[in-house]
Amino acid sequence: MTETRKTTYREALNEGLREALQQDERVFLMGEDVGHYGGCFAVSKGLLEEFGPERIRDTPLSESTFTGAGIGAALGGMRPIVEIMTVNFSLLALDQIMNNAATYLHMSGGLFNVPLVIRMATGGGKQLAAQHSHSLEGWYAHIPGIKVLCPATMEDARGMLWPALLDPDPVLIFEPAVLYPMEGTLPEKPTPVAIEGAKVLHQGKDLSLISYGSSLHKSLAAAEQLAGEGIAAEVIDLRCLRPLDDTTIIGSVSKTHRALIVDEGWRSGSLSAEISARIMEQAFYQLDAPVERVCSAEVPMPYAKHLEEAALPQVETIVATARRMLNG
Amino acid sequence: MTETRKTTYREALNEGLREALQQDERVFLMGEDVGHYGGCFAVSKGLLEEFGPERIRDTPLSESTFTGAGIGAALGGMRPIVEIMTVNFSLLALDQIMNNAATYLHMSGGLFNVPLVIRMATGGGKQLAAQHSHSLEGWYAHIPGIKVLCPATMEDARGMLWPALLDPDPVLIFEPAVLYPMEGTLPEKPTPVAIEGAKVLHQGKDLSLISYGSSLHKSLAAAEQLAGEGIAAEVIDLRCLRPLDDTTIIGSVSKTHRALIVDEGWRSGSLSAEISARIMEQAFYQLDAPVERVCSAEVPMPYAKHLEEAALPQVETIVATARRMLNG
Amino acid sequence: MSKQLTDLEHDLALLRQMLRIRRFEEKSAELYSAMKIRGFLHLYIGEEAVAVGVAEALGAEDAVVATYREHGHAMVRGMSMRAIMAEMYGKLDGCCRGRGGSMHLFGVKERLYGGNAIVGGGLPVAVGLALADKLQGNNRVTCCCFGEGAVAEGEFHESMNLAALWNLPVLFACENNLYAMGTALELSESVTNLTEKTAGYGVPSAAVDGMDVVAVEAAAKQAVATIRQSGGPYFLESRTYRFRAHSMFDPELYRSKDEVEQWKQRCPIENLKTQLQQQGWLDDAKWAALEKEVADEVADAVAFAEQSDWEPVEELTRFVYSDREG
Amino acid sequence: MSKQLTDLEHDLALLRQMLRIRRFEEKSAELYSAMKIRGFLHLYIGEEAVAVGVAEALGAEDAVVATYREHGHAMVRGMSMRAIMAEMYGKLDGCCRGRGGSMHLFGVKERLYGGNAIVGGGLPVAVGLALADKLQGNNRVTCCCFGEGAVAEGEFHESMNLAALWNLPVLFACENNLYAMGTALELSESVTNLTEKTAGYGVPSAAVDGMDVVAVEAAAKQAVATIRQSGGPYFLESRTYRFRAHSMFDPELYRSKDEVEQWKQRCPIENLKTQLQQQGWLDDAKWAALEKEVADEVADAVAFAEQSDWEPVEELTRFVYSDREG
Ligand SMILES: Cc1ncc(C[n+]2csc(CCOP(=O)(O)OP(=O)(O)O)c2C)c(N)n1
Ligand SMILES: Cc1ncc(C[n+]2csc(CCOP(=O)(O)OP(=O)(O)O)c2C)c(N)n1
Ligand SMILES: [Mg+2]
Ligand SMILES: [Mg+2]
Repeated sequence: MTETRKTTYREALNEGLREALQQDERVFLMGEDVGHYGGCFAVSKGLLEEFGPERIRDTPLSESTFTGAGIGAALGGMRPIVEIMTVNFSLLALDQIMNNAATYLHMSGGLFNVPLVIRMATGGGKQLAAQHSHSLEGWYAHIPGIKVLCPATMEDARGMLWPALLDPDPVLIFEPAVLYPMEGTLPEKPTPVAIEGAKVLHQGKDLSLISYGSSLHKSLAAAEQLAGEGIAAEVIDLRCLRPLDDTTIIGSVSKTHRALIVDEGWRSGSLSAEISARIMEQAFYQLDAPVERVCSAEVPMPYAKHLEEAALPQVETIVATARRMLNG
Repeated sequence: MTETRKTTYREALNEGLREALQQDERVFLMGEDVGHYGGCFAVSKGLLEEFGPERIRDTPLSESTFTGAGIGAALGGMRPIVEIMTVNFSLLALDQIMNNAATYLHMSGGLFNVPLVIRMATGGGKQLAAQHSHSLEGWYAHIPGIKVLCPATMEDARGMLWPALLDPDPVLIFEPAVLYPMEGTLPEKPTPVAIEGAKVLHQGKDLSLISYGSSLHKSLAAAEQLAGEGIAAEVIDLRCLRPLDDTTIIGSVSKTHRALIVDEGWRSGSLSAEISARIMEQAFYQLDAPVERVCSAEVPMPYAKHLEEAALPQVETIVATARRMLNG
Repeated sequence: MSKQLTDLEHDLALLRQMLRIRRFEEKSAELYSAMKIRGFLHLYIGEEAVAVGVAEALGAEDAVVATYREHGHAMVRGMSMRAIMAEMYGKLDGCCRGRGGSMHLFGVKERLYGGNAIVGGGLPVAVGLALADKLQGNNRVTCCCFGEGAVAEGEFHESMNLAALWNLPVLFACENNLYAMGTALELSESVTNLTEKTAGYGVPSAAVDGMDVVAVEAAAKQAVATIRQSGGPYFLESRTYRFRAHSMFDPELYRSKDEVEQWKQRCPIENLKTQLQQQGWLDDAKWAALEKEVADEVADAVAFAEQSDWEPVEELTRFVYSDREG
Repeated sequence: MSKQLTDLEHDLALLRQMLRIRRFEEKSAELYSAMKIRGFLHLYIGEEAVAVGVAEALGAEDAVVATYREHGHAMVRGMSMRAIMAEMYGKLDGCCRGRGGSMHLFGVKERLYGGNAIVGGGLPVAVGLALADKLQGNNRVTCCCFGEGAVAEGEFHESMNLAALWNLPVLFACENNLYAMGTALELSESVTNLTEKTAGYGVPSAAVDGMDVVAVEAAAKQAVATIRQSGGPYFLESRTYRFRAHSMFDPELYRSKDEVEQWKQRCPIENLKTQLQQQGWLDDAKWAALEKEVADEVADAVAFAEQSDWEPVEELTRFVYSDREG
């Protein structure tokens, strides 16, 4: 058996960064407060001391330009990791991400690929209100030319960065901010992780709970509760939001004949809609009931705790919806 | 009978602008080249001469700031119309649109609404390649706090602006660039137009073609072709992409039992996914076949004509898909 | 030269305002630890002279756009401690019904347009408010407060240019506290003298000791007078320092305790207090009375916030769109 | 002072390059009307001295990031007319297999990183290329060409600051042709002397007559020498003019025919040609031979483009992601 040890999601990310910086001289990290501050959410803590200011670069507050500089540095032979503090600020860099990073390879007819990794914190649950709490990773998954990852487990938190850096094309990694303090175990030795494919984390025959990120943990909790009621839910961690793993999704739904998607994005136009549409297209005749969705309320996130909780997907809502789907 | 006259989609928009500027002193237009150039796509032609440089304001190339200035001017009592030349450039202003325009009312607990209208050209079909051809209106429709319109007819081109200006909240109007030269007729006297609700433009019992913008015209052409084959397609113009008109959509699908959504957005995560998901949720038991989608290929738009055509929804694809849906 | 009586009374008023901010925020920090306040909480402690001084140059008709570090700005605009504290509690009687929290204070009669938590995000909005005034013939000023970190954002550049190009009455009030979170000014700007930034836009500028409220007031009045006369923008840099961490999650690895201590010697409240004492205008009793008054006001605000109701959950999606027609 | 033989031969080479661009673009305009080329087509006619002069200062190892008005830049970097023309035809033998078109020319051996059609969008990319060089210890320069309209974009400001702050070898080559589409410089910048913009970043700058290729070359060489010595950025403004419309859809309402005519008097090609003629270095026969050579090259490029194949439609979604591993 492999040795394991206790750690946190935050430390797992930190380890992933450290390993990448050790393994490849071309790798460097840049973003706001990644260095002297110790990382906005302490993810990059200690790296400045270990790798120095050339490779751990504090940037000015210039999201568009340091993201674009990441693109340029990638074109120039480096393997940059650009950190954008929070997904809301990435809107300032969206021109560079969509109009440049995602299009260079295609516009140039295959001449110039952009091996860039962009990481950012995402999601609500910390009472940070309407300018710091959105879950836009599913929205980003609309853009061809980029890949979109969302690690929800310790293994993925540590392991996804390296293959993302090996990928010849831009990869966006979204880290749900509420998961940073999450505790768990990791094998002592890093095990390779793929950056494609969903994973079935919990088997079940009655209903597929399809989820990712922080909602995954709510789905797992819901599955446990449902198990107590005699309902066997299968829980899928999407992991990779673009491209989506249709095989795993459709395979599960073909077995359970019922699907509930849990997605922290605002409901309309969220990733959950795409998954529902794909199930419609690929497994319509397998369904015993319409696919349903538990998403965030369509509201810029309110600050007050009770309102924020009401806005976000919660275990009770997942359980109640699943129960209704089976019994009703 | 009301008098009608021939005009173009472009002129209809121009008329709508002129009428709004005449009716309300607080209305002004600002954006790149709206004045001296005569409007990038000639939509604002002649307005500078008529209303002067205070109300027809050429801006520097500063998308983020002139959009944000529109927000501020709206807060300050004006009724600004901000023109962003092309949807791709709006990415530079997305921070202002999502983090400010869409959130002010909520963050302030209802104190400050933002009566702002933002117009922009959208879509492919003009061989403008990967940085000028995207159809992001469906993507924008994900954002709570804004309304999203897409006029596809002469009436809407002329009529949607005024109610959008009367709306207390930010309204985004997307103008498919390929439609500017489209010819049609308009009643001499402007008739009031609502900025909510979809419209059934063509009745049919066999299949619902749900569409908007430039794809609407392709859907209408497809319906005509299908009629020749004995298939009666109902064609819906969504008109308003946020909020969506579930009643009309579900009503039609409940009648036809089959739905095909035609949407120029990139397939994954497009508005078509949301519509499919809603039909799944609200009309699953009415469906005789899975809902299908004809969308753009997931590719940054190529320049070459044959490739661009292959990337965009086309009448033949709509017809073929509809046919397949009906014949098995 | 001995000051006039009215001047000294005025100084006392400034001192009082600064003390109100200080004590209110000290209490807020406590309440954060007690988990009554959550989310991000950014304290203005050490920087009070800036908001207080600048506010003196503005009238009730003028507008203010501030950042997430804006409790002080809300107060000097006349917002009650009650409304702010209740907001930070997330309560219905908060200025934004609990939807905004510490980073998003808004007020209609205060003409406070946020509380904006996107660095630089308030600059274009301020330009637009000034544009509205210009188009409507209002003789008003819009004051945009922002940290020196925001100077690196593209929106700073675009906003300076647009305000200058269109000659709009914006007071760009830069609060240079030397750090943007943990990033020192030298790590974010190639030219660290910020007043040199404005030549490229033709915008007049000045820098002032942001630890001296009287100096800030004078500089701000000068700035606003220039704006009212020219109709155009002005850039005022107040050189200041935050005594506390950036927010409640900051281990402060990026600066030395010594540096912080040295700046604390320049505490705007202590300094003005000492001056007034030396001039014989403030004795211990008067000071104690002032402290008492402020402490009472803070206590009252806390009590108010404690008692206030929560917005019913059913109202969650209210204020996504307006209830009424425009 | 009479010039050296080599200088004159060099001038002749410059003239030839400018003529190649001119004739190529004249043909392109024709082909646009003939609907062989579609989309947006932005001609560089009138501005040839800028790209040609700047290119002389760069080596093959240096990189260039250009805009949508970049046929000339591609040519001076050594891209064949064939590859460019085929690209504008949308053909497989185009430099980007027909996927980019006129606005998106790329070349690996030319180190041409676009052809960027987002105004200002290439600036951060250029900064990043220079950063890569610095981190890898390469002694290379990245030249970013952009119009004066881009100066208003936030990315200009951010990029200037970052390049200066990190001391990166970027040549900011501003092509000031006085208009951004139909927006005159006075309508877009509060300070129209663009070299004054750079003081706020501590970036050295110079302006040069962009209608004089020899002057541009000298200024660019000076700029690049400064960059190679300091390791840091430089801002060079070339004052020029486009003789044609902004694109093929421009009624040119925003400027007078007179103004255009006056600038045409300063045609960089005519002027150098006249000079060389006066100096006795260019006779009619030589000029005719040059014209013929260029005309042949253009005709060859058109023939090549005509004959080239189309990318099979089945390849539509290729190059959205790489075929290979990184
Ligand atoms: C666009 C954006 N990027 C990053 C952040 C995260 N952030 C919040 S405050 C801050 C520092 C800002 O510093 P400064 O402008 O100097 O203001 P100060 O906090 O010192 O008052 C940062 C980086 C943000 N809120 N918005
Ligand atoms: C961000 C962005 N906004 C607007 C446009 C539309 N546009 C294309 S070229 C142009 C004018 C740019 O002028 P300038 O930078 O001076 O370059 P020039 O065309 O004169 O060479 C505009 C507004 C664009 N391509 N990108
Ligand atoms: Mg600061
Ligand atoms: Mg120009």
